[in-house]
Amino acid sequence: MSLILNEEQVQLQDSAKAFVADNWAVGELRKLRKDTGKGYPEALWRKAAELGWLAIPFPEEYGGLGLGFAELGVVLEELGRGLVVLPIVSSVVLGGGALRLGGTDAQKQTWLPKVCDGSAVLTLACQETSRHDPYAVRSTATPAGDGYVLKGRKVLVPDGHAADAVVVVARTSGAAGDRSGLTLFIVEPATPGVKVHRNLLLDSRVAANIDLQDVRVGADAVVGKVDQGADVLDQVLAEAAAALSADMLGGIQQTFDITLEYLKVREQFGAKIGSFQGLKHRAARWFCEKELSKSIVLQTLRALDDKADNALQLASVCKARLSDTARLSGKEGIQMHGGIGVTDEHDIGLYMKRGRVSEMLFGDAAFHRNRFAELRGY
Amino acid sequence: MSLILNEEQVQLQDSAKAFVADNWAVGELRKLRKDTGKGYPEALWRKAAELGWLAIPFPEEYGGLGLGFAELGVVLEELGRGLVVLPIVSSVVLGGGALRLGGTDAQKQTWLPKVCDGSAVLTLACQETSRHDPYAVRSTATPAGDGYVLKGRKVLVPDGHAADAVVVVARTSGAAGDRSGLTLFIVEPATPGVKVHRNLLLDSRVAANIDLQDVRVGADAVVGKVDQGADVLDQVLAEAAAALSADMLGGIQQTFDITLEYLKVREQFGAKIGSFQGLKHRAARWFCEKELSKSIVLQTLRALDDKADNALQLASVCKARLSDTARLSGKEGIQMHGGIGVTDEHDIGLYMKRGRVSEMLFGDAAFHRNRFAELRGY
Amino acid sequence: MADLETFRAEVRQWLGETCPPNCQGKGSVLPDMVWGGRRQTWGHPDAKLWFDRLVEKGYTVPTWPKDYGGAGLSPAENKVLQEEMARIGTRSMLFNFGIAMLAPALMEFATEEQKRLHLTRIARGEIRWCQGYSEPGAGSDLASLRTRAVRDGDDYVVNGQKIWTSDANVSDWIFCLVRTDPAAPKHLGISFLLIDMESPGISTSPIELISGSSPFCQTFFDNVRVPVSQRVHTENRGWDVAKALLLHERTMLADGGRGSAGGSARRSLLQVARETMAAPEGRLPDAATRDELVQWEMDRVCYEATLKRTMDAAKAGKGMGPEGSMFKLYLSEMGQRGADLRQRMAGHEALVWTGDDCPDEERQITREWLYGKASTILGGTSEIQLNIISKRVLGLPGD
Amino acid sequence: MADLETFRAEVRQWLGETCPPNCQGKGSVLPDMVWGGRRQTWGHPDAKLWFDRLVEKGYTVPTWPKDYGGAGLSPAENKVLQEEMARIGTRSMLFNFGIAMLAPALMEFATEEQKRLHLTRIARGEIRWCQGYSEPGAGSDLASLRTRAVRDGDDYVVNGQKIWTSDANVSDWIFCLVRTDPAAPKHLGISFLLIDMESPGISTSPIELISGSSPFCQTFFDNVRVPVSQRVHTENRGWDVAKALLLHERTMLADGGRGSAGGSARRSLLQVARETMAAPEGRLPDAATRDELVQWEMDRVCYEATLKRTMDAAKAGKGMGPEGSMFKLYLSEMGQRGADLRQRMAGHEALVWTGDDCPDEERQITREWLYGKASTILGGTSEIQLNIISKRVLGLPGD
Repeated sequence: MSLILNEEQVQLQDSAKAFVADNWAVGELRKLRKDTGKGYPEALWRKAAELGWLAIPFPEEYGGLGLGFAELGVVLEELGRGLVVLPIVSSVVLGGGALRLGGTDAQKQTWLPKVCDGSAVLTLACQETSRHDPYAVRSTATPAGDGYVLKGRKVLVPDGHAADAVVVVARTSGAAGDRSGLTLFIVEPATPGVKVHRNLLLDSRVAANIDLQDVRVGADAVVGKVDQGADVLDQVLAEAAAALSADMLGGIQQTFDITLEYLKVREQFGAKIGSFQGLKHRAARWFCEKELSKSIVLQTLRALDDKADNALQLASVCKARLSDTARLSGKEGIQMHGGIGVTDEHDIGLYMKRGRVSEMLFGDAAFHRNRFAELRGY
Repeated sequence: MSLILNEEQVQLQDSAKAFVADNWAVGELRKLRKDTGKGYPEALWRKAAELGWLAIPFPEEYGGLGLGFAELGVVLEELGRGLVVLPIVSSVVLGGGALRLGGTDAQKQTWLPKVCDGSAVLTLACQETSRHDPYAVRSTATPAGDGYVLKGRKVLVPDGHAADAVVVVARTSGAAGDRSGLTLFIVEPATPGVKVHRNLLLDSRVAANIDLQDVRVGADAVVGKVDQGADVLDQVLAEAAAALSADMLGGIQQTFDITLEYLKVREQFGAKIGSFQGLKHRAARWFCEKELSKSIVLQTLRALDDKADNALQLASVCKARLSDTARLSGKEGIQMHGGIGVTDEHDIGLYMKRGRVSEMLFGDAAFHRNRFAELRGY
Repeated sequence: MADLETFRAEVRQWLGETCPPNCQGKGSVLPDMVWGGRRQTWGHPDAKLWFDRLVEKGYTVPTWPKDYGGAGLSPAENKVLQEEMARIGTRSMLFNFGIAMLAPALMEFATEEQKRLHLTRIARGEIRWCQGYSEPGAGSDLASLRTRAVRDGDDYVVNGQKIWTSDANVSDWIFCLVRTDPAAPKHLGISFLLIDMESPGISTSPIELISGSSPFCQTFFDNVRVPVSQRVHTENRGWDVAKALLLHERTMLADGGRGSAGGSARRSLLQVARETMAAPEGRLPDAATRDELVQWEMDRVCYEATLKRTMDAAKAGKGMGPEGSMFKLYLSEMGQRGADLRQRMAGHEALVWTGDDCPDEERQITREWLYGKASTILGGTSEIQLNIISKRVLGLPGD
Repeated sequence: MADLETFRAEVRQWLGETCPPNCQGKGSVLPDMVWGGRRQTWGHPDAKLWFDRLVEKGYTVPTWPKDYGGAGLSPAENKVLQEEMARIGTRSMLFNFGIAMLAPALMEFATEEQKRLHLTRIARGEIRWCQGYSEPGAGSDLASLRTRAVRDGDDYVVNGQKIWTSDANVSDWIFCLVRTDPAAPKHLGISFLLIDMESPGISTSPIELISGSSPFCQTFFDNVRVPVSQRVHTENRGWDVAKALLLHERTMLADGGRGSAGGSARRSLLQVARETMAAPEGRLPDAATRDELVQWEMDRVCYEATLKRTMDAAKAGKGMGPEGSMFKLYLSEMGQRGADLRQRMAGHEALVWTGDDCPDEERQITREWLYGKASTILGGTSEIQLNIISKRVLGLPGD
């Protein structure tokens, strides 16, 4: 595999850049704070669907384009660079990904064409603990009649308030922390007993907490194998970590570019502040981290596409690195801007906030360092 | 307690500074590499004894001065600043300390006056694992007749080759890793079955590995209580960590001073290199770390003297901080010197080497961070 | 000593006679702090009554001279006063920028007439002051400020804009650096003015931060007339006053910083860790976070030891000079790291900005984390502190 | 393509006919590397025989023109040659400073006569070159060098001192930067000379490092006469040559660095961790060290991905420019961190310098850790790399 973009990918990148330039300004984000609906611009969602982006990683038989994460990453990077808010990771990677990997043909037929054309939004409800810990599931699914009864509480479900269906991780056996005993169910929010709490996150994206109070689902709601949901879950979360990393990479690059420009124009003490060696050396180190981040995103996306043996390891390296670099970028971006950087008026703070939320989603650096060591057997 | 030196301590500091200036040059260290004897300058040892330094922390009834670690620290800091090699920590703090804290009156009468006047050198043999881990003791002491038989292997015993007696930690019950079940014994190297291997360390201090092959000792060799040796051991190791930290502080300060001077005289690109902001900012941050290190050494030494409740916690904070700062100092000292810094001809490398050995002795930063959390109950 | 004991008896008697019982002990009606000024309000009339009695005795600023509204106490007497007030659980609540920063500068640089007027009004809590230093184009390089003051008869006419003026919208007066000689080298054309915020032509506008609304304002000057008698120190030598003031600011930030380093937060970092890791006792299960917590706690121990050492040295007669920069630098960065760790540990709840399902405390954690981003920038950036340390403490040559 | 297959057949035939069987496959008699030069020795006469045959065909430097001792192969042909040699497990062993650094500079700057002479001798392994750049007073600021070359008839007379000349004591010739015009601005008074180390007046002295003896030397010039014909490029324009050469050096360091990043050490960091923690399997018990190991392994994955990305970009026609500095910077620092972690993990045995009770491998770990301290200094300090990145890659203004 090659770690540079091929011709088709460069075209896709150009098209994504144009999409952002023509349809969005970072300032739109401030308006979303007052939105009480879906929390993303629905007109843009339709345009993204028209461009085929939501169909990228799905097989053609379900309305997909049969492309891969390398391509999806190109799009997500540009959207992240512009801080565009769209539920692509939620619907295409999390919910849609779980069905693609584990769904029955009927489930796929029902949902994937709608995911691909944007007429439905899916997502995944996994987290229950304070921080991401995918096997720490206490929500239960108890057999009842020819189906199951779900009970429990899910938190930080990305775009959970806007989803037409949610893939829920519940425990059919074992105890919290066990990898085995997990089962995935696809649940529509209209099902009696499902209660969705909408929360605006600090970066103006939206997530939901979801209460499951004796929610009855049929046996046909099971996605993948009973008790072995972790097989699908591990893969979906690795794909989500890599996809989100592409979004983070865009944000990091834009933060760097904005700041570098500021260093070249802002004057203090009669000189451009970018001429002070203290800031210069920090900018150079930040540049190196950004370049390393870019490389690992490109490599991980391609390893997932190639189904490489070490893809899960790479996904952890990738998310850990991007989380660290996002934190560094948020910190340096604001610090190098000085006072203006901490005002709401300036965009740099918006980038830091998006980076922060992404840092915590699907496992922060500490989580992925530990997971990497476990995957490596130490 | 006050964290500045009182009048007597200032006098002691002056006298220690004069001692180093009159009797020692850093270059002497290079000669010690070829020494095959005690590994330290015996004439200096006698002078240190004459000045009363070896008697500082012992009660007057055993020939001591009845002073504390605050005073001993003043001396050790100056010796560390000059890279003087003398077995003060080994004899006064480790071996002598174990007897002071846990010895019978007979043991104290036998050894402490000799420790105080320098006619005997003691030490402590604790470590068995690759890195410091004081409860990980597998060496055994088995009751036999009215005494014990010792079996095992001790490593990195400071000045173990020059010691007249060694306080040995052995296991009388429990398993490696247990805090209980440890017992301390005082053993003379001439005892049959004791085999001492002399190792020159990378900083030209000397430590020994000691094999104990069925070494028979009497019941009167027990120091402190059987099975409860950890009570004495914890305290001795905390005192040793703090005392060594004082030595490290001296080395850190001298490394900083030498480097600061170099920044002020070395020219490159037509300017003093100390005028480059990249180096300036690093020097300023290093200065802060040095100041914090100094404060925690002063506080810890006084907390030990005051028998403060949190003295063991502070000792861990102290050794962790000094280990980190020593590493930083070694790194920045050499890097800021450039090429000359990596030559054996320049003293800066000798400081880095001493700092490195001290970093690893009695627990490195990682060890003490973990220990601090354990002492704090988390 | 006998004198002190007499003084103690007097104080005790006075307190017994004048301090209302509901201004003593737990559950007293006293506010935490009195900022003073025309807008001061009182939760309970007895609090005001007690404050007025303190003012009358000069006990809001006990060590200031009587001529300037103080009580002229020696440090030893003041210690007795504080002990006696503490004994019955009462206090002299006044605290503001006027006392902490402007007053020391006035003591050093103002005319006798200015001192009598302004120090007395500060002591009596009549005036709340704010500080007009930074400008949009003059942040770290404060001396490049461009707010102009042009002499016109007995007045200066001031035009320009200040930024980061804390509480400008609720303050009565502002102390300001203005440029009086644009032709001089930048440090030598600045004057220090005291300006009534009710002067025609002044307006303020609050600044919205990344953490939400804030005490900071922009302050605009549009042909504001300021009598020359309100200039402190020589014309064009205002930078001398500014330097003294900045030193007080850093000392104050270093001194009072325990709060921002996380100490005053409702739950300690360890408590947050225990709750969010669902580990009420024993070893914390997340090893990396545990290690980070240890490092933070250790840093704080070392920082506080350094603060104590400096205070001990000060007691022994060595004042704090440019090392103040070290405290400002270290404290603000440690505070940021603590806030960052806290917010990360708090997890999903601390990612929520608004929502029906989010505890207030977690939202507070996030706002503190964001607000803390300003701590390494305002009051002199970390880079400026590093410059000061390397130049003034280490004696390294200029660029 | 047909041509290439013809060429492959020829090569295969030639190898079959000329390469001694004991110079093929595992356990061959070939040395790892041939540095060349007058002092070259051969473990086995067949190795020398095979080397001579390679030289004869120009296969020590296959892509160089035939006129300069190469075989004039295209890159595609060279790939075939390398594949065919790899197939039978043999190689063209020559590697040295002459090939890697001097030759590209000669190709660009030397006269035809100089190229024919010196490139051919490099290609034939007859001359081992060392590099005379740094001086005690000219490290990072290389252009401030003071070694003087004064014109005297057809010679220069050279006086001065070079430092960090690797292997000067075993090399045949040295390429040197010398000052020919002390009055000119510092970059414009330097010339580039080729000097025979056997010239009267040259002496060398090895440098002892903190890690012990080293390949580095000081080299002294005492009235050394160098014919003007041995100057490369215009007088006083030697800095052009030096710049080109430094770029090659950084590229080479970035390229070949896997070793110093810890990859070539006998045991991986994980193996050292397992052994020293007595944890042959399962989770490593020391959480902090485990976390440090993870971070190092992750950094290395990211570094290698970046190297691969750059190589992929180069293949697509984008050469490596000043980003080479990023690789030098990152690799040297990562190598140091790895060596530091390794030495700490190795524990007490790695603290021993000499003793009857200390395994060789641990002593090696310590020496590598110490030697690694030079990696962020020699070949351009990390600070210089940061300057280059900020200036040439980021376009930030000069000081």
